[in-house]
Amino acid sequence: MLETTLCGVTLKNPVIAASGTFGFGAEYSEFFDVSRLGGICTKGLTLHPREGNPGLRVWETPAGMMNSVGLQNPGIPVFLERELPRMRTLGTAIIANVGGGDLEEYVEGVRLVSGADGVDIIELNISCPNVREGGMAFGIKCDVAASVVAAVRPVCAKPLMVKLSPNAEDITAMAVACERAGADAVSLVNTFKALAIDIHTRKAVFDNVTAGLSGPCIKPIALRMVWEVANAVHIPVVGIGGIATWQDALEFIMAGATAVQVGTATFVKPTAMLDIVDGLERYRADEHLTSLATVCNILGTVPKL
Amino acid sequence: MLETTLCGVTLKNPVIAASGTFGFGAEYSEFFDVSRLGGICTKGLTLHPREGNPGLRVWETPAGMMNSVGLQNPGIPVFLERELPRMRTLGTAIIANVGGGDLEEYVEGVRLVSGADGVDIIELNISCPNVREGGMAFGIKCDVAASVVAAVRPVCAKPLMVKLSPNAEDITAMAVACERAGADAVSLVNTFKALAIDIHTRKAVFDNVTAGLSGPCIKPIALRMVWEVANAVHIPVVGIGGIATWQDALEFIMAGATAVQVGTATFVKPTAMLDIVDGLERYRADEHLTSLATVCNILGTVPKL
Amino acid sequence: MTVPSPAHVEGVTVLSQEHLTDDVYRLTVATTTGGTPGQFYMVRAWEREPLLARPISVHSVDEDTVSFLYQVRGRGTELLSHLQQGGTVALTGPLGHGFHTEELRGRIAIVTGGIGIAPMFCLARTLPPGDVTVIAGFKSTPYAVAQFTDLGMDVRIATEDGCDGTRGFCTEIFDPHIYDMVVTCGPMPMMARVAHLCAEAGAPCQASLEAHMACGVGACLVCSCATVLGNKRVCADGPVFDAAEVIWHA
Amino acid sequence: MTVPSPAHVEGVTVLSQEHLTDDVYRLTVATTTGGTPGQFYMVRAWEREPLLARPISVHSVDEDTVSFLYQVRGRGTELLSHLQQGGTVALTGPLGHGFHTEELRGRIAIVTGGIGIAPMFCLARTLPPGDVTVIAGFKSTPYAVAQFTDLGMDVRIATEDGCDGTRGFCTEIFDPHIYDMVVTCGPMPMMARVAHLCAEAGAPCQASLEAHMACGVGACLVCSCATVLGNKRVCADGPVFDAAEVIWHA
Ligand SMILES: Cc1cc2nc3c(=O)[nH]c(=O)nc-3n(C[C@H](O)[C@H](O)[C@H](O)COP(=O)(O)OP(=O)(O)OC[C@H]3O[C@@H](n4cnc5c(N)ncnc54)[C@H](O)[C@@H]3O)c2cc1C
Ligand SMILES: Cc1cc2nc3c(=O)[nH]c(=O)nc-3n(C[C@H](O)[C@H](O)[C@H](O)COP(=O)(O)OP(=O)(O)OC[C@H]3O[C@@H](n4cnc5c(N)ncnc54)[C@H](O)[C@@H]3O)c2cc1C
Ligand SMILES: Cc1cc2nc3c(=O)[nH]c(=O)nc-3n(C[C@H](O)[C@H](O)[C@H](O)COP(=O)(O)O)c2cc1C
Ligand SMILES: Cc1cc2nc3c(=O)[nH]c(=O)nc-3n(C[C@H](O)[C@H](O)[C@H](O)COP(=O)(O)O)c2cc1C
Ligand code: FES
Ligand code: FES
Repeated sequence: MLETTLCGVTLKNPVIAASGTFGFGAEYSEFFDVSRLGGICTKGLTLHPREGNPGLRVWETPAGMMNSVGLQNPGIPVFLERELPRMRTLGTAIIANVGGGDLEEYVEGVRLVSGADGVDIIELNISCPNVREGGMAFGIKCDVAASVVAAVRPVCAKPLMVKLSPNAEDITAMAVACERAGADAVSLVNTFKALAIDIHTRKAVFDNVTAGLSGPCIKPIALRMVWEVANAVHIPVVGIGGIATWQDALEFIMAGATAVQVGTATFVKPTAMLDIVDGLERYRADEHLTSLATVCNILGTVPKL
Repeated sequence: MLETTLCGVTLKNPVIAASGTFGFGAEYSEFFDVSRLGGICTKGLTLHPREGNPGLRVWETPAGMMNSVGLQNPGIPVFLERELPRMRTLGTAIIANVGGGDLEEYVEGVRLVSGADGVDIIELNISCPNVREGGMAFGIKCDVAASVVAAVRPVCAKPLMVKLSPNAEDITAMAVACERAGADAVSLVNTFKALAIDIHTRKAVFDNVTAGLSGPCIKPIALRMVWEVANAVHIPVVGIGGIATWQDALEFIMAGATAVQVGTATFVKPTAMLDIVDGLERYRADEHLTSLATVCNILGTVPKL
Repeated sequence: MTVPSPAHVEGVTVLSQEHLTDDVYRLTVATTTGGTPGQFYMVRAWEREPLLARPISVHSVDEDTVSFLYQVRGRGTELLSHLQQGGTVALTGPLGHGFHTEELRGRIAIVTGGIGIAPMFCLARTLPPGDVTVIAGFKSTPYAVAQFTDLGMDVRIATEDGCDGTRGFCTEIFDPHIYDMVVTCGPMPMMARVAHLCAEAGAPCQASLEAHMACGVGACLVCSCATVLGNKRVCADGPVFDAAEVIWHA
Repeated sequence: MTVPSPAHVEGVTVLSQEHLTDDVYRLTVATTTGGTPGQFYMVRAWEREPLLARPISVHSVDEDTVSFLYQVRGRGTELLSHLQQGGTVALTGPLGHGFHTEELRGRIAIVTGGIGIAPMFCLARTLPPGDVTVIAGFKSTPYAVAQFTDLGMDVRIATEDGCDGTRGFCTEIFDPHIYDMVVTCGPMPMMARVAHLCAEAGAPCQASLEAHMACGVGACLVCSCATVLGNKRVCADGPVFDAAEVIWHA
């Protein structure tokens, strides 16, 4: 059995669709039974609707892709009214990914979502690299991150998972700071800040110049960060970054992740997450494990450098 | 003409073999005319000889590889006696990459190399992620990095280029700190700290647990860092990270690099650097540029977030 | 026509690969997943690189085959062109909303630029041939136009190098005033021009847009295009849009 | 024998690909770059993934061909096995220092485990057949042994499943005392055992080591093995080492 408990919420299995790669769950429902997933993270939500970034929004890189979607979303009120009721029928845990341009938007956003029935966990996105107005700044400095977490904590009645940026100055210290500020879990990583230049036009490919890198290329770095963070905090860690196979997912679990999120791999193969669930279950059975918790965080602690 | 001046040293072209990927130049001389390169960085040198790391030393990842060589090298005295005279016959600029386990080893190492004829530039490696005793620690915190640079500066009669780690908390601030401390140039990036787990043995693939990630997978992130650093310092920047084609090299130049270093790509194709030199020269001619300086740093400055 | 429901299928067999001209190919695969005119598939003919599948329109559909007409543009389409009979592809689709065929009444112009002709054959087969004029522009040698003539349609050709038909752009031989309905597909600047001409002439126009895609199904928002109704997803809200709604950039 | 100088050549034509058994193949390519027994090439039969080329020993050499005998282990060797006549590979080599043939005098044992037999044919061709005993171990069905018998050599086989020859490991049918010189190639634990037996019996032993490689030419130091003389590069200082110098790990 792959059943996993994350912040008191029971997931059927530890495989969750990553924010921004699975819409609000409806699109991929046409392709497979999404109730077989451990959970779904919504596209990043903000209090006010946003149109996202202008210009080209995607660019391929070796074993990866860059995106500059920005936080395009209908705003939390519309989400709650139109999308959430539909999402609740999908038969899997719903994780609302909440972003913001400033502290107040975060607090108001979380307050609203927290009051809604049917959201199981709130994932606080302090790490979107594609929003000029602020998202990123929150994800870089420990104390800034901690201040957002501390500000939303009192208004958040739901389990609060903080999504960390690999662009943080010190992601381990940031995780610890978020834990102290009241986070119930951390998820990592969001996309890496990256650059692509069109040598013909002699300009950056993206209007925002930089964009967020995801996909298999980032996996080795993301895995290292998950391992370091898992060894520094006492709250659950959700591993994200380039997971494409059940073996990748298992590596994250062995590095200390309680659950994983899969993003880019779904674009490559819509049913990638089901393959991961099936592969993990096969592994568990073959290895005669009662649960994957047995192999979670088995590398041991981070050696002192 | 691709002639490039780096810290007062004239390079035939801006394409340099990256440290640790080209030995002391002899091996690849069997395959091509290495005098056609802009320069060669030596394997990382330390005052005392080192055996490097035990266990497996290489692992492939999507579009990349991880290495855990550590600073295996014969020690600076042996280098000066045996390798340098041979290197000087190669007909290209020689850049001595100097590492160290502690401040004294850095200072003594740089002093020795600096006194040697035939070394054109010293590249101070404060960023090797594979040395437990210290290398890495120097590459993470600005003030620590600046203190090494300040310590070696007085004993360094040669141009001093500081090689930065992408694992630095804030690579831009670090570059600025190194510039202030006396660096004549910065080169970036070294490898990313990464992790791979063997799910069968349930252990880290590498004895040191983490290892350094290089290759095409890191290019988008490295390019972003080069662009940010080039916009923050007034000294030349040498771009490194996943460069495999002349188009990649040109992207780094457009992002603000005066020259580039190529590492992993040489493993994939021994003559990759010649292809890059030829491609850049063709581009220059086709675009009727007198030099690539025309297209250097043309993205403009880093927008304030 | 009922919209077929999309699926992800791997190991779809290649029945034929025809090299039409220069860099244009027609690939036919064995699948019953079908598609309506203007819909597309995310196509993949490789294992790892490039990372993402490529959107290719349905060129022609039968009960148990789908054909694609495509032009080699970069690595993905080049790998497509290496496919041989008996090889396999992975397909996700059919995707998106195609042409609003119910609106296509009266005198119809199909205006295409280059490989923009790809989705039109499938569409043309649903139209009364006598009502349709195909105005197709190419850089040089035309391709895939005989099939429209075969249907009995009036085909006019413009080529940039003048090697066939009128020298110049297709928009130069297109008079929007004489049509009741226009459908177009081609490079964005060309479609912007067509949309502009149609707007001036008051002719309704349906345009099939291009965008770089990742998911192809509406989940990732990377393929957005600006419309007067806000950002729309080319893959899921389109690829066919009312040209008057699209905000055509310079 | 003069050591040929190495080169990097792309587009080397595949002359044949033979499927010997299970997962073992013999690939022959058209190249005049040659190689001495125990040398290897970095072989690449793909464009981007995997990133690195794979080291494969010279199995047999002619004036204008080189053959490789290889076993499919992972993605790289699997892609090698997809090659067909007329396909192409990129080769860097010949690389490394092969067997010290000048030392091979008297009664010689060639002790191999699995695909470790690959470099031995090339070596065997340089030895007086009557002096050589080949002791080859396999998991199951043996392969590539007939060629040694054809040379007139005494061949003894051990298989783990007992399907041919003696059941067990090749080291169990190898008596180091009756040979003047031993050469070995196979999995590291097996070679460690051979080295140990030879050391006890006082028989000199040359072992061809395996290591994960990146450059293959001695420049990157990722392929190091510990020896009593310090770390050595398997690719450039080896792959053949005096077994007594190697520090065999548990
Ligand atoms: C809905 C839809 C239907 C399409 N139908 C067809 C079709 O039937 N036949 C056909 O030949 N092509 C079609 N295209 C375009 C096709 O998807 C691109 O040519 C293809 O993705 C290029 O991939 P590549 O790897 O060969 O080139 P890349 O290496 O990815 O790019 C080569 C060049 O093409 C540009 N490009 C890449 N992707 C796109 C894109 N999606 N839109 C516009 N420019 C792009 C790049 O910027 C670059 O200039 C369609 C596109 C869309 C969105
Ligand atoms: C000098 C030298 C000569 C060789 N000659 C031959 C030969 O003639 N025929 C032949 O079949 N093989 C030979 N090998 C081994 C061959 O290089 C590996 O089997 C191959 O690199 C595996 O690549 P892969 O992509 O198929 O497998 P991977 O997916 O890379 O790995 C599959 C498995 O093989 C292991 N592996 C990978 N590379 C090596 C390696 N270099 N050494 C040991 N284990 C490895 C991995 O750890 C893994 O368990 C030689 C190796 C060396 C160093
Ligand atoms: C197109 C796209 C949009 C994304 N949007 C969001 C978002 O709105 N909020 C968020 O927290 N993460 C977002 N992400 C980041 C992913 O959730 C995930 O952290 C990242 O892609 C790394 O995982 P992967 O390599 O499996 O894709 C987005 C990623 C992609 C590719
Ligand atoms: C096998 C290997 C060994 C390396 N050794 C060193 C070293 O000794 N000193 C150093 O500064 N960088 C070292 N590097 C880092 C490279 O010089 C370079 O910064 C890095 O590989 C990124 O460039 P690339 O992606 O082109 O390989 C090493 C890299 C590799 C792959
Ligand atoms: S490509 Fe993902 S929404 Fe259109
Ligand atoms: S593989 Fe690079 S030194 Fe041996």
